Amino acid sequence: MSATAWAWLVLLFPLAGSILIALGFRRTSWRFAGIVGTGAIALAFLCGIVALINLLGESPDARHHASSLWEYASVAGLQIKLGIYVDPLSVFMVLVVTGVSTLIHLYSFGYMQSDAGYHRFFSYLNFFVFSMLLLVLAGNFVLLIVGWAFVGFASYALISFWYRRTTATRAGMKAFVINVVGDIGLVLAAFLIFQHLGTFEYTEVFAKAPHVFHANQWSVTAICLLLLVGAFAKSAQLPLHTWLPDAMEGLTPVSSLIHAATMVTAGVYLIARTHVLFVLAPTAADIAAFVGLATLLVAASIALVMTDLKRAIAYSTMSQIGYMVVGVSIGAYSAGMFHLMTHAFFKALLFMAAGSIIAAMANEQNIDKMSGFGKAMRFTSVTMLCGGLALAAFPFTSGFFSKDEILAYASARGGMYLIFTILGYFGALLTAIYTFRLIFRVLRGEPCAEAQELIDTGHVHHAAPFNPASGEAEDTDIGFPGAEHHIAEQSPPMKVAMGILAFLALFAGFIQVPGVDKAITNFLSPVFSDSPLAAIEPSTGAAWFGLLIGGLVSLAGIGIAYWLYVASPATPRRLQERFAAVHTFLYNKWYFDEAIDILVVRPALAVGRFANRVFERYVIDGAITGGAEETIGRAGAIVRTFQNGIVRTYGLFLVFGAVGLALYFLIQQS
Amino acid sequence: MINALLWVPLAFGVVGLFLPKRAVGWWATAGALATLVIGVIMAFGFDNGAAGLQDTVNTTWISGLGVNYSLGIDGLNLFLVLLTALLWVGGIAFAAFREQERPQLFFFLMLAAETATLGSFLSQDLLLFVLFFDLMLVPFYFLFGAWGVDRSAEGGPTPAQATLKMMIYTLIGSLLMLVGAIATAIISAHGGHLTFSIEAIQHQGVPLGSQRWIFWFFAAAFLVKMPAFLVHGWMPDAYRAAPLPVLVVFSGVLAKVGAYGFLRVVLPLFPQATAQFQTVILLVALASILYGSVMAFTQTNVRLIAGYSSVAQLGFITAGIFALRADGSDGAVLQMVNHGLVVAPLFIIVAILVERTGTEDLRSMGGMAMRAPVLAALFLIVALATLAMPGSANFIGEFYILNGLFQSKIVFAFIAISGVAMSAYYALRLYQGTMHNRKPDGVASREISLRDGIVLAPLVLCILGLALYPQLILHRADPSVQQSVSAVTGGEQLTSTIHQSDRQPGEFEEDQIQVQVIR
Amino acid sequence: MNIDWYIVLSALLFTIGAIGILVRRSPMVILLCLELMLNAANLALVAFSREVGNGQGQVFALVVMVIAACEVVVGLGLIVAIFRRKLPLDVDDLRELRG
Amino acid sequence: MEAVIFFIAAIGAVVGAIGVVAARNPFYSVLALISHLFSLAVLFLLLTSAFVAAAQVVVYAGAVMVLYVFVVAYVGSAQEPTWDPVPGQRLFAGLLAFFLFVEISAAVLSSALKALSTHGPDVPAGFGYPAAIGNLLLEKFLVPFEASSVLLLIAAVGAIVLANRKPRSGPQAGDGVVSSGHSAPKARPEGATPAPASQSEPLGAPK
Amino acid sequence: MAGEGFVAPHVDYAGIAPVIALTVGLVVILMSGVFPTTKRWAPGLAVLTLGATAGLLLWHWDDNISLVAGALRIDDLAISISLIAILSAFTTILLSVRERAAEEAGQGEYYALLIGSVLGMVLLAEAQNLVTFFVAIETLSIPLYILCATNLRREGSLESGLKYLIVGSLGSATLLYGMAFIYGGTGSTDFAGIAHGIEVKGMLHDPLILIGIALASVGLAFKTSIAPFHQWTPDVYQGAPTPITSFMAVATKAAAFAVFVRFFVVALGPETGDWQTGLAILAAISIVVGNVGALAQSSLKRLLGYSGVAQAGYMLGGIVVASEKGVSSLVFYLAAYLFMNLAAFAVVVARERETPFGDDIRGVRGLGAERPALAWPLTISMLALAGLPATAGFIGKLYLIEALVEGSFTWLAVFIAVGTMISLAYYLRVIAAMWMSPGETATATGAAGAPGPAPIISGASPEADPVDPQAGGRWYLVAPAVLAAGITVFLGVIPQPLVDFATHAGASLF
Repeated sequence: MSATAWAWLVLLFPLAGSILIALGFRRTSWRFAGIVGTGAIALAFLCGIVALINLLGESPDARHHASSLWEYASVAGLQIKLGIYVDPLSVFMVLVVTGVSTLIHLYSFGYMQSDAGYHRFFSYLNFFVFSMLLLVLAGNFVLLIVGWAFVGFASYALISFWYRRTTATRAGMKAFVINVVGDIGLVLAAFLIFQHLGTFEYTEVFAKAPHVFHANQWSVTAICLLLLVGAFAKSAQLPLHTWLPDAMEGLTPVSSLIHAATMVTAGVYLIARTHVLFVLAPTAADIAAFVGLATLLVAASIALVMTDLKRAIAYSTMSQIGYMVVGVSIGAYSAGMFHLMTHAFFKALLFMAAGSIIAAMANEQNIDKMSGFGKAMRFTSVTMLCGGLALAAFPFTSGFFSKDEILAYASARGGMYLIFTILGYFGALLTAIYTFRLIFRVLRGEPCAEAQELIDTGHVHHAAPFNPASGEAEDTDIGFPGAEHHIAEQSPPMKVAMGILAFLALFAGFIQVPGVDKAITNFLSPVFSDSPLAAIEPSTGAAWFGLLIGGLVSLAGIGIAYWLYVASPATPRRLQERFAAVHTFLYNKWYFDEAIDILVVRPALAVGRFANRVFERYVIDGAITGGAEETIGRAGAIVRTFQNGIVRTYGLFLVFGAVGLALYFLIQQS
Repeated sequence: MINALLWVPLAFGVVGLFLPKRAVGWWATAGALATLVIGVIMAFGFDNGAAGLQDTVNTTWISGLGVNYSLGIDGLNLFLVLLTALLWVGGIAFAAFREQERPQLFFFLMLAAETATLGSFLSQDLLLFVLFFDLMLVPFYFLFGAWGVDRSAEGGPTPAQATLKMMIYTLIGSLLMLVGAIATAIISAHGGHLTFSIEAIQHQGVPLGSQRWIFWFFAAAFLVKMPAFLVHGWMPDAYRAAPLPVLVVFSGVLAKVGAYGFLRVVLPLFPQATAQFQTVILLVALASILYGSVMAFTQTNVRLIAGYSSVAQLGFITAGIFALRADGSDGAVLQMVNHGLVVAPLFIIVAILVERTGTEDLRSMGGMAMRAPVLAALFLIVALATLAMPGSANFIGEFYILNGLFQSKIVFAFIAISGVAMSAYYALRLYQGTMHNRKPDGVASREISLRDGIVLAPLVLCILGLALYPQLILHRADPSVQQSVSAVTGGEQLTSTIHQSDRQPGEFEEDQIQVQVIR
Repeated sequence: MNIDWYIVLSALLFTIGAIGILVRRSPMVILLCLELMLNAANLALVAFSREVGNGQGQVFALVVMVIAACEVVVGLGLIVAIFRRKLPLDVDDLRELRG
Repeated sequence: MEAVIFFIAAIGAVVGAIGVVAARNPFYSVLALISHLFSLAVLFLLLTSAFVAAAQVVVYAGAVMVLYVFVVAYVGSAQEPTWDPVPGQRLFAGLLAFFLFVEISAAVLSSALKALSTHGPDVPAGFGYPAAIGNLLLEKFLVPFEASSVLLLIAAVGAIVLANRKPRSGPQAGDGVVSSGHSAPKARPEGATPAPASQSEPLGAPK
Repeated sequence: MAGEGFVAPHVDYAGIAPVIALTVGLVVILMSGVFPTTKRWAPGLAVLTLGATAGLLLWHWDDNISLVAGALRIDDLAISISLIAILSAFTTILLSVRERAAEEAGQGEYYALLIGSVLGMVLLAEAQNLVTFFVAIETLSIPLYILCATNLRREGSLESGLKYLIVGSLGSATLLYGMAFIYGGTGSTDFAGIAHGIEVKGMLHDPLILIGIALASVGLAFKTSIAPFHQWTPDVYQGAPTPITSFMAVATKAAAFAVFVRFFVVALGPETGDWQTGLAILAAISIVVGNVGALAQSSLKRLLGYSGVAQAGYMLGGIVVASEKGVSSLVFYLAAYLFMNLAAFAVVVARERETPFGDDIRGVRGLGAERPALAWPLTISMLALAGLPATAGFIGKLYLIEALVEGSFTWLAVFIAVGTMISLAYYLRVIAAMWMSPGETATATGAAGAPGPAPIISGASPEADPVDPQAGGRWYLVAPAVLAAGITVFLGVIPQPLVDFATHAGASLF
């Protein structure tokens, strides 16, 4: 069987799983759902491996195959096939996605046990994986858009999974609408591509583009910018990022899978996938890079002050994606993908740990209320530490290698791109600080009540279920947050998943060490070989120098964090009071939500209200309909007044008519 | 065959008048089913590649006036006919499951309406078309008026008032269209033999001067029917008055007749005028899209949300047709079917919701997904299709429409596509507002009954099926669409044309060199 | 005497008759005014028949006389009926039907 | 000579006409009409249509007018008030009539027809004499002639239908009161009691 | 010409047989009225007469001959119009069964007058010269003046009679005066002679003729109730006994239009260019006036009166274009109009007799549930009058509009369209009353006054109190209604026969 066949199977299993679980939700037990769900993804992962092996069996430049099932919609000169495109990049993504998903499914298997919506959850989750795979395997832009929208929908469905939480549904709506904006960007890009290249197929587009466009021609720039709209919306880059923090309303496994590991990195994949166009449109590429950089810093700065555990991690996700975007935009493709992978590992892990802790806190997410879990939950805290180290790019963890490779590339490209290196390191510093801020505040110190309860009784704390975002009491009909919560310590599946990920977070970096080996770069090189930028490569020395700086920065950051949150815990408060303005500014997330609310939402609603209350009533009903009625009615009244019942009046009109008619006849001739 | 398709419903309806109350519903359903079966059989017999009319009927009806009874099927109307047959089955079955007063009359009118609608889709004689176009309205007038909902309590109109408004509004257009049609025939005859056959008239051609005004007479009829912005005044009242089972077919099919009319009549017969007024109509379409969407997400009455969303959708369809490109019109045809397929279930669901909540106010609904997961799932699918979720056939429809618009009038495309974002908002708002959030007291959250499931499921299956293979429609519609459109564009091949400014990088460098030399 | 004199005269009489119908309210007088108008027409007919020199006009005039008589008879009959019915003999007061 | 007679007759006719319109009392109007008819007869003679003239005198001034006189005598000749309740009625009547007159005369005078400004062609002796008219009536105009006889019959029947009321419908005069409950107030001599007869009487049954 | 011995004209008795039949019938019915025993035969005799006449007319179908020294001409136009009149008269007889008016007038007289009017119509349809024309039109009108007044108990009836008489005579005087001028201008009273005279005497566009045309058209417009000469119509329609109203609504209009066509197209053919636009304007005016006038009416008869004005406006279009198609369309429309109206009036009569509301629209509230056999005919007739498809009304409008557009009077066609649109507002109101509102018979069994006093314009005066609570079920009321409605629909679906009929009629003029 060829690689494409396996790829089709990769697509098939999750879809089948999703449908199977959905249809069987009445008759089957939660265990069935969990097993089928996890199994399906695992199978998909295996198929991915096989596809990889198949691919590796071929010569590097022959490692791309397109395959299509049937003509999806092809008339009038458009041709849209239901086709996939298999090459190292897509296989790489497939492996990352399926791999991480498998583990997260495993985690959920334990974590979600007591949720009434168990079937629904796994069905959605499998559907998400399917969509994500569709996205990465799509062979043309239309199918890409389909996958793009599907993951959007899946994320919506899972964000508002507890659909009686008004906050959750609102967040879901927000995520969906912003993602649709992204889709629109892609659609327009597709139109523009079609206008110039007459096709939607990747292969043809990338083959033709260099011959059709010349560098920085407006059209190709426009295409890239429109693509970026899609990418930013999906990857929560400024200014379309506001949905991601709210998305933390969703369940923790979802946050870790969709909003950390996989979906949000789709933008990065898109840029990498269409790098041919971006090479033709350097301006667009630079814009992308700078946006990435901005996001990186802004998000990091916000993460410094977030008190909500999940939201803090979410902002760190944004910031990390910023790194990837920078990477793929400036040409460090493989580095970007590398970081994508490692980030998937450690960020998923962090969320899992957070989920475990939140469960222990009976659904409380405010870190101010947490402390001392180091003692209470050994396993969780260890894994969380691993994740934290990787995120903070502690030397020789996975994050350490991947992040610094991007920055090294930037410096190697030189010129303007040095900015990225410098600010990148600054971002790294912030990253280290906020990461360990979380770790110190949650794990160290005197155990809080919940932690204590856990230590003493070994039972997870229980509380009347309430919505952490709004504080309102929960509607328990839909189960979770329901009777019992599940923490890693007490749930083998969770443990396994987190363990594996912790290992990966620590050591996955070693597959790509400067001067030693560069598995990923080699594997992906056939994809990016056509890009002149791919040739640039920092010298091993430079790379190690970068790594050195990176290591120091990270250590410094951890040190600062230690000083702030362990050595002299009073300092942060003082700083807050000192820079109150800055703090509030950061605490309100740079007022992005408010800005969008004022600029977009309110105007739209105002227009709607105007149309509804004024236009419809006074113009449509009043002027048009009413006006006509009025006129005709008046005319009728006039006619009836002359119909006054007095016969002589009738005579008068008759004579009048006669006179008029005679006059007409006489004058029409003369 | 085609005659059977057209007259079977009416025949069943007439017989139904004399059946006992309890039986008539099933009898009517059987009639609709029979029609559907005939339609499907014809669809199988349909020759896909061909552009021309198939299994036509053509006999003189009124010799003195040159009116012929001529029917025919081609890519334009094949699927609209099927849609009609299908939705009527749905609507009638849905009604048959419920208690209707004076059922004999009710179902007779329903089936009569089906015949009229099918007639307007099938007729290939301009006058026959106008006739059926007007006739469609009559049964609905009675259905809305006599079985409708009285809104006078909430300060709204009584059914009689609402329907009167609807009739007058829609007949303004169609009466002018009658004049227009006759004028078309007479002018095109050039004093020769008078005929209303659309093909013949197209062949004879109409001078531009006459095209200009006749175009507007027809446009008036079609735009009101859709309804388009500024002439949609009848829609809110009518939709609120209408009994829901009837609204299922009404909103599902009737609006399409307008759009279909543009493709069938206006483009072929008045090509120059069409080209001339393209921008104006596009502006109207655009206004409909934006206005409809905006209204849809401020309404709180669930019927009106659906109603205004159709205004927006029809705006898209019109825009697609008046992109005057094959792809735009292909998309329009596809989208007509899609929209019918989503809006009909939408109204069935609305009906079910209203039964459970006893209100039509979105604000006092919610939280029903809990006890009614199946209903929620079906609704979710429908809602996603409504907002043209990529992967649904609606997406392909809008994709083609917008692509056509994009290639011909890029600015309009950019504005129009904003409607997509809004549709996402109002569709989800409708879904969440009913299925999600807290459940207010007094809302009976019951699972969909098996009977309603039987009605609803097939429609949803059709949506899914089309989502997997929209080519089914596009492929068959395309030849006929090409024909209609090429009448306007003068038959130039409508595949994509590479932008002029594109050129080989090589040339580009040469240019630069020359530039330098000049410097 | 030239024919047109007669015609103009008849026109004058015709219009006087018309005025009568429009300003009088007693049905009887209105009937009389109708007679005036018909006679004016007769005068015109006879004059024209003199002008064209064939008798048709005169015959017409005779027929008109008969018809005038009929109208009078019916009219008077109505008047009597109304009178019998104790309704006022004033056309302005007969205005139950209007609007 | 002819002119003189014409003018005298014309003036007589006009005066008579005005008399008809102007007289307050129907009785005088009738008299005025009679004089008017006579002067018309004279004019007819001038136009060499003896038979018409004769008929005019006999039928009209004779029979018809007598009928009038009877009716006027029967219903009594009430004085009509001088003011007109309908605003502007007289003004418009006058204006319109004037315009009509102007238009007609203008038409006549501006007509291209030569013969109008002549005495008309020379006509054979006996033109307009009974013989000629008779021939026309029985040849060319046979149908109108017969038809008008039928018409006379119809008129007679009509007069009977309207004027002669069977005694039984006497009390029903009362209905008028009920009927005009919503019409202009009128002089109603006999009382406002609706006749029960009118409700209960079975119709179509032979009386 | 004069003086020589009298030469009796050749009289083609076969040709004038219909006229003779009517005359004889008239006399016989009159006689029958004299004796109490024979009295109740009168309706039967009348039906007999009409039947015979119809038969004789049909016998002459397709032979166009002029009779009695060119005074008459029996051709398909005449025959078709006469048949319409006769059918209408026939229905009127059915509707008059148990009609109080007939009792008041005395059976014999009542039906004799009816037949007399029909006689006038037949003559009018066949008239070939001005004299016949005038006599015929009076023979038509005078009986109607009387018949309107025959319900002597109803003040409204007398009033309508007097009004009709006064305005009618004014109209015919004007008509006569116009004829005088036309005769003066052309020197002939024959239609053919007139046309000839206009050409040879070079009277084309001559003021004399034009003033004649103007005045004559006033008279004709009056009879066909074209605005602004329509004002008698609503009052008389409402005041007259309903069967008579139905007769006037259809037959009078038909006959008047017949002579209208003949006179203008044949006699004034040469002047076509002069009068076309003038008449078109009149048509437009009456379309507007009639339709807006009908809007706020609550008396059905009055409503139908106004709608009649509007419809007359539509039909005038057929004359305006002065083409064969125009005439055919006119005849078609008249025929269709016959059936639409008969259905409506039959129902009105029925309700008038069984409810206390007279012809007020409240009388048909909830009819759909109460008496479907009446509701359907009225519904169909309203839809047909509104020109909705699958009824003869639609085909009729189609026919007219086609004629108009061909005659390049498209603007008038547009007027018709707009007028029809307005007309929906009142036609559908009636339908809505029947199907979409609860019956009021229950609430108002007491008297008309029960739910507030009846509006003045409604004909609901207590004389119209229910004379026959079972009227809604009487065959002689239901049958005509159902039949007429059925035919209306039939002709809407299979109009071909009537189209052929009309084309013949049209062809006979050209």
